[in-house]
Amino acid sequence: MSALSGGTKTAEKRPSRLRRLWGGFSIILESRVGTIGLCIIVFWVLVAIFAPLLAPRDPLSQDSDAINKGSSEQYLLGTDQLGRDILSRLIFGTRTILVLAPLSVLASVTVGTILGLTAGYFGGLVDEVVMRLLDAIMAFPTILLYLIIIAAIGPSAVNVVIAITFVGTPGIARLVRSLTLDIRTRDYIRAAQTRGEHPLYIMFVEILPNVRGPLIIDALLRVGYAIFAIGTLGFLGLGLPPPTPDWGGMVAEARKFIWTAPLNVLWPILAITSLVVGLNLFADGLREETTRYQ
Amino acid sequence: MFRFILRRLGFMLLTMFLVSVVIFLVSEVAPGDVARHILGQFATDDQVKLLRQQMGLEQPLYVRYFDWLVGNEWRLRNKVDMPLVYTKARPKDEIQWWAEESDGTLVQWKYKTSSGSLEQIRIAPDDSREVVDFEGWKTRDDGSQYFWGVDTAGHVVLWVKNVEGAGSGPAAAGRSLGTSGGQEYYPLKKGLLRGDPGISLRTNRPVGPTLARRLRNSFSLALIAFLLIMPIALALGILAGLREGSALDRSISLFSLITTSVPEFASGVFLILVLSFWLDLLPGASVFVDDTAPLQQPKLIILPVLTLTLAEVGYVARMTRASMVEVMNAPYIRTAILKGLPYRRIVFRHALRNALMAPITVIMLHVNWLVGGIVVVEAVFGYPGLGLYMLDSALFKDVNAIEAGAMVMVALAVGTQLIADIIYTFLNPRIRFT
Amino acid sequence: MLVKDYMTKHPPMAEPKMSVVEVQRQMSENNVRYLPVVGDGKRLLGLITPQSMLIDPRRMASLNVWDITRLLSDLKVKDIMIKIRSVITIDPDTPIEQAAQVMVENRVGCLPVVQEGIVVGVITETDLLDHLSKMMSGNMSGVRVTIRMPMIKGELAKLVGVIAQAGWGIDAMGGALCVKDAKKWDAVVKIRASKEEVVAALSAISSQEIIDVREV
Amino acid sequence: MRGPREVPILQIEQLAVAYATRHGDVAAVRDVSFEIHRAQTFGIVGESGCGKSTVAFGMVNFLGRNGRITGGRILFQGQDLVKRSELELRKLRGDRIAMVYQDPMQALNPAMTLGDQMAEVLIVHRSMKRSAAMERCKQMLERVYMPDPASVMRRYPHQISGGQQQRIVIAMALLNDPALLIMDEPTTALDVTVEAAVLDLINDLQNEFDTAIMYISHNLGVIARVSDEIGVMYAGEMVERADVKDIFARPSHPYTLGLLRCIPRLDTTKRSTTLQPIRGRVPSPTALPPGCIFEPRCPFARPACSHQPIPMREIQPGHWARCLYAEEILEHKDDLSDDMVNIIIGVAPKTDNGGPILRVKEAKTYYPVASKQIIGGQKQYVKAVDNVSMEAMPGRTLGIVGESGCGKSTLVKTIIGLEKLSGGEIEFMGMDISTPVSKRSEALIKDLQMVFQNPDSTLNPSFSVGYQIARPLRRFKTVPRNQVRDEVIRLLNMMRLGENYYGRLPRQLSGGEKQRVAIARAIAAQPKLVLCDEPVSALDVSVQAAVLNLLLEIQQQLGTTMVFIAHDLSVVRFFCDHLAVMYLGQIAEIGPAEAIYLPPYHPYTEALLSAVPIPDPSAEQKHIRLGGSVPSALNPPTGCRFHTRCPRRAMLPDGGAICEREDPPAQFDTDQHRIYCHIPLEELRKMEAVVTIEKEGPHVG
Repeated sequence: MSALSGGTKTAEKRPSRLRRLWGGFSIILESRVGTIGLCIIVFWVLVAIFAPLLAPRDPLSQDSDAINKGSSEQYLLGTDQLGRDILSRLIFGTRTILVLAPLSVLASVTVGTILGLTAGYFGGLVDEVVMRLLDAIMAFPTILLYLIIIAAIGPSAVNVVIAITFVGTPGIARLVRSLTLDIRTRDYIRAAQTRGEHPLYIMFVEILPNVRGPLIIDALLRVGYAIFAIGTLGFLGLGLPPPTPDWGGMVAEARKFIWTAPLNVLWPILAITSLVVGLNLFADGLREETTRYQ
Repeated sequence: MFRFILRRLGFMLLTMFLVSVVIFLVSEVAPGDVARHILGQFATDDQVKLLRQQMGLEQPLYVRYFDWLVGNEWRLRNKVDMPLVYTKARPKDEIQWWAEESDGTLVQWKYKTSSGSLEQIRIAPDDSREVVDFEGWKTRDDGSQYFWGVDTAGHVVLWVKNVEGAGSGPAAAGRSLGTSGGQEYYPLKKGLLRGDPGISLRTNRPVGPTLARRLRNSFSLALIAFLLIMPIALALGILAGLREGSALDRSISLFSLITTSVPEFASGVFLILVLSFWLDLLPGASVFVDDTAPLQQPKLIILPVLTLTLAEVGYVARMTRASMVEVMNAPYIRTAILKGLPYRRIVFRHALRNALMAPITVIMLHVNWLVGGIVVVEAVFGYPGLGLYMLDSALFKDVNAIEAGAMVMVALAVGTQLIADIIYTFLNPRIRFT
Repeated sequence: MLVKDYMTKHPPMAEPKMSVVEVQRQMSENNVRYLPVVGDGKRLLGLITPQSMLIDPRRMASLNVWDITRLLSDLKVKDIMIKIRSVITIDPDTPIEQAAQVMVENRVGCLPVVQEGIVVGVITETDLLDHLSKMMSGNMSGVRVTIRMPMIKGELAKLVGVIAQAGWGIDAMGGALCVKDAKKWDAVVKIRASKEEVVAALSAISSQEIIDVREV
Repeated sequence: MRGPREVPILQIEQLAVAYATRHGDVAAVRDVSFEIHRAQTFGIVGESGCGKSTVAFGMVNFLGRNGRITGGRILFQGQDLVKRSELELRKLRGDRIAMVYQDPMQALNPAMTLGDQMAEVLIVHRSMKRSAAMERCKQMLERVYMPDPASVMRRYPHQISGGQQQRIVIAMALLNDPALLIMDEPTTALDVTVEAAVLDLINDLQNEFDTAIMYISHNLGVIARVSDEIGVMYAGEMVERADVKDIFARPSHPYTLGLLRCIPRLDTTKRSTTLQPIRGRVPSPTALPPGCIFEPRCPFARPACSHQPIPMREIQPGHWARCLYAEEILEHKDDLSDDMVNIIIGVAPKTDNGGPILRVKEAKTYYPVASKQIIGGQKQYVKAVDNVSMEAMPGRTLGIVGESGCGKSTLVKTIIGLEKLSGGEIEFMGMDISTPVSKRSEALIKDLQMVFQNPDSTLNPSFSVGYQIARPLRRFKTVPRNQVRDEVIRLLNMMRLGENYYGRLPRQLSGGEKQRVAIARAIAAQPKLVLCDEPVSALDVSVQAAVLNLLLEIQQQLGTTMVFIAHDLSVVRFFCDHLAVMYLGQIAEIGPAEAIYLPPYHPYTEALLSAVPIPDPSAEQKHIRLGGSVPSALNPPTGCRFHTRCPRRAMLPDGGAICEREDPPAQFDTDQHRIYCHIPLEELRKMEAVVTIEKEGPHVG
């Protein structure tokens, strides 16, 4: 019980919403790891936003006499097997990734939270049923699940999001359920119950805000996994239908021509890795700060 | 304890049943038609229809599922009113469906398109084989003659005398349409629960044997990777956890962070690029000449194992480190320090056991991921494992293969979860399962 | 009346690697004259006594003042302590008078109290003297009478009988063979009563003679 | 008991400890000096956050990664520990210096048998063989009165009770016969009867082993019972140090005086005295006042106090204080501090108008427990509350007291509707409330509210104080929409919290402030009955007094009836009009507060009263200790549930065989005072009082 914990801050007026947001950010900026992660993410987001300006060429235009060429001043990173400029495909590829991944994570977070809250709060039969359902999905190797879903509903952007949501939901539901089980025993929940509050109010007004912290950190990691999934599906030919620029697909195609144009495969790999590393660093920084902040 | 295992096994069967139903439904809903897939774009519609009938796809869904699960030869027996048997007629023959006469001779029928009549293939118990014209037509009340029999392709077929069948079409994948001419076809199955997962729609050969071989390959790959990953990851995690905050800890954390951030296919391709293309040390793809390939040429396995290890070590190491850090700050470690115990004794006798509790259970769960994760690695290296088999079947919508594979995977997954829980009870004296 | 009741438990201790200068400062600061030297787990290795602090000049290489200070400053406890084999120790369960006997015979001022090689305390002259004064309730006031009686059974009973009849309590009692006359036995008794009454009561016993009476 | 003036085991001179944080070094402990001699106990008392644990851990230099000793000397048996190397310190720890902490459950390794953990100390320090070490441990366990030591050594920590765990930890500490034993709140987590037994054990172990003990606690009663000399710490500094009798008879530092005044005592009731809380808050170590650290909260403060830091000075031989006007403090230590003058509460009980507001008849709350057999096997029940009957009079306070596991919290949860009632019935204002809260009518819910124990979890961390108090107002529409904010501010002022608390988040409040907000939230809807489930037991003593006075004020102004749950008998004595003593789900004794504290007693009440530590060494107290531990509520003992531990069974013919057979009848001492015991009432009346009730004493009135 070090003396530190005893002291209480002098009670000042509660900061306005903006300052509180900045306060949140300032915590993250204090952890080196978190800042690096944030910078990488911001870099890729900017690339996605300004893609049309940055990309030297239309990602889909094919230049028949520059197939699998190495880097030249015309095509900075060289061309792929259909003569398309790799750099611009990479730049536009960020759009697909940075739209689909967060979207699917958002979807699985919403579904997962609802499931987790109901299972955690009501317990008993509801909890058992939901858990068994989630276990069944979790029991399935993730890749196989993707295969079956995509095979069933065909490859398309929407279906990829649906597949990733379907796979991501159990993890989030489990996390939310365990947090709810813990919060449910707290006195302020009992106080709400003694006021006869409606269970839905208790779940979504009293419990949900306290679940946010760990949920955000986990969501960040899941965006990383979602990027993996999009890449892997692309790689297995189940992802987005060609010609949409997609990093996973680029790796798959470039692999076939590894002998003639080895570097083509390198760029998408570096792109994916850097983005996911950024996300993980940011999540780690956030987790370190929140634990020390309590 | 026993009661707990019973409950978990019950749960496993339930999950497998659930999954099998889901797969059947999903493949039913899926666009695209398997028969069309097999025959390609050039087959005429009625040829496709005939093939669908031959594969039994015309039957309603629940019948097909039921056949797949339990088999249908006991039901179709009364059509042929002879016992149907799934055996090897002669020792070196392939396993086929036969009707068995009372004296043990195995009988099959064949439709001769030229004469529109049936001939019978008879194999007596003394293994003598003869082909005889068959005249046992039955007549219906409207005068037409029909006969229910077993054809050479394992169907129960209704032949009608002098009525032209749907004709033949291009043979595809070992399936000759020539023996058609039957009006109704029912493919014979023994059913999963009685050991026969059915015929692969893609290769038209029983799923069982190929699945077993592929499983063995995948299993050996997963096992080697597992035996490689766990010790390294645990050691790294513990080292980082003990030296929390030191340079060693930061470098290990960074390494594991990077390796977990690289998707398997990316790291796989990257390794091919570096090791086999630039440095030319290892074969790019692991092409198996024959079944025993992995043992003779270990070089084939090195790259896939390395990819799997890279992807997995980081994750387990980070988790072990977190658990180790948490344990090292626990109050009972403080007691151990204040009891004046030497550092080594504190780490090995007090900290390790508690620290490994969490990772051990998650590692077992990872066996499940390992089996799934291999799909990608196998795809990258063309390694003929269960994963690749599942991938191809899924792409080809080969229901029987996907079902069989899924059953194995689910059994493996739930099995490992069960083992994980049992290990946990031994490690953690506080948990006693009711 | 065992050693373990009167010994000093948890005495200050020294370690072999400590410097003599440091130990000397502590002994003077806390006016402690004996320091058992212990290794790990309070295992007895030696004893430091006032004599062991007197360093024999012959051991000095030269009497040059700088050499002496240098030598003294890096002199370690293990160089000057009495080694374990020549240290006399005692078991906590021995009666206290036996401890006194051992001290007198070996002319030592301190006995480390050791159980299975582990130091559990130390007993020194001061402890014994403290015990003696308590035996004779030195710190309590009252009449102190010394009576000499022949070495015959029943004499002491007579003395105690008289005191009991008078209704007095005996605060302390000690006895020893008379130094001058082997056949006689001296008893010292402390009673809380007036001096005259005591003298009157005790002089009534014919065979016994009051050697000394005083108010304490 | 102390030998002649010789080397003290431990001598601390101007110890200073600091923690390196992001905002630079924070001095957690400054200028602490004291001595401990052989076989002597030095008690350090102080509220949470005053640095007493830092001093304890400073001894063995276990200050975590960012803590270090920045000044002063620690002489252990004459040698300074501050300069010792980590290896030398490691050899001392566990051999010559041993430590025991607050939560025994945490201090034992969950995955190792108790025997291994104990023997380890001997194996490492004495390099004993395992068998010899195990034998030594068994003897030590017998020494600490542990039943069946052999089997206990084979068990795991979670398989034994809290009291037994603490005995194991103490035995483990004494295995190597250490010269110094540091105990950091060893009995705080234990029940009062178990605590009393452990404190006795510590005393007689000290006599045998002559160990010097540094005893740390926030409970003045425990310190008074166990220590020879006391040091009072406040915000990182030792403000007073003296012999135990001296400090209670002549407290000469305002903070010590304040502490003594705000503790309810067994021998005083709310009619005869008032609790005087210390105003203000403990300063945070990063923002210390310039002069005397207690100056901002000191009723006797004078300008000179805030100029420069005050040194410790010896006002009498052996009595040190850190105050310029210590001598003056002594004279008028009895008169009231100014801001308390206007609230002489001593409320006279109102006349009983009408029947009880709450009536509980043979209430039963059972928890089903899965039976061990695989299939079938009759359902087993934990009989948490078994056949309890009681009433609460309007405008008065009914106290329910008992040790952990006696079912008092379950009873309250059943009344409020969070737990299902398995039998009997409960009436509130004439209406039946045996149904769970979700099925009760709005009106009933509005009139029955609850205050919870743990201040940290009673408020939702994500909402502002204002919102949480306003919620019941909006929910029950007690105030029209537009006046909600004014009503909340009125409630805040009533709780002596300013208007600027409206926007604050719970994490910016201290424990006491959080509890006041919780009370404001509970009374917002003007309920008729408020159930308080140990509202003050998690708070520091000075804050506790403020909250108790607040509750009394509310009862006086709003006339709300209260049911007050607690395990601390002196708090309940101070606060309640009627009192029920519960044991293992049943009521042992119920009646007006005065009747409970005077004979005739139920034997359990007697044992409870004799175990309560009184913060005054001169108070005489009967010495009754209960053997064994609380039986499980799964299969409670037959007949009278207390017969397995009752010290008074000898008073009955044939050794109280009847106690095992029949349930004890209710014997009526007066129409309101019932005792459930087989011992005839006349015998019970003959017992002398456990505590001599001082009429005058150092307190006013």
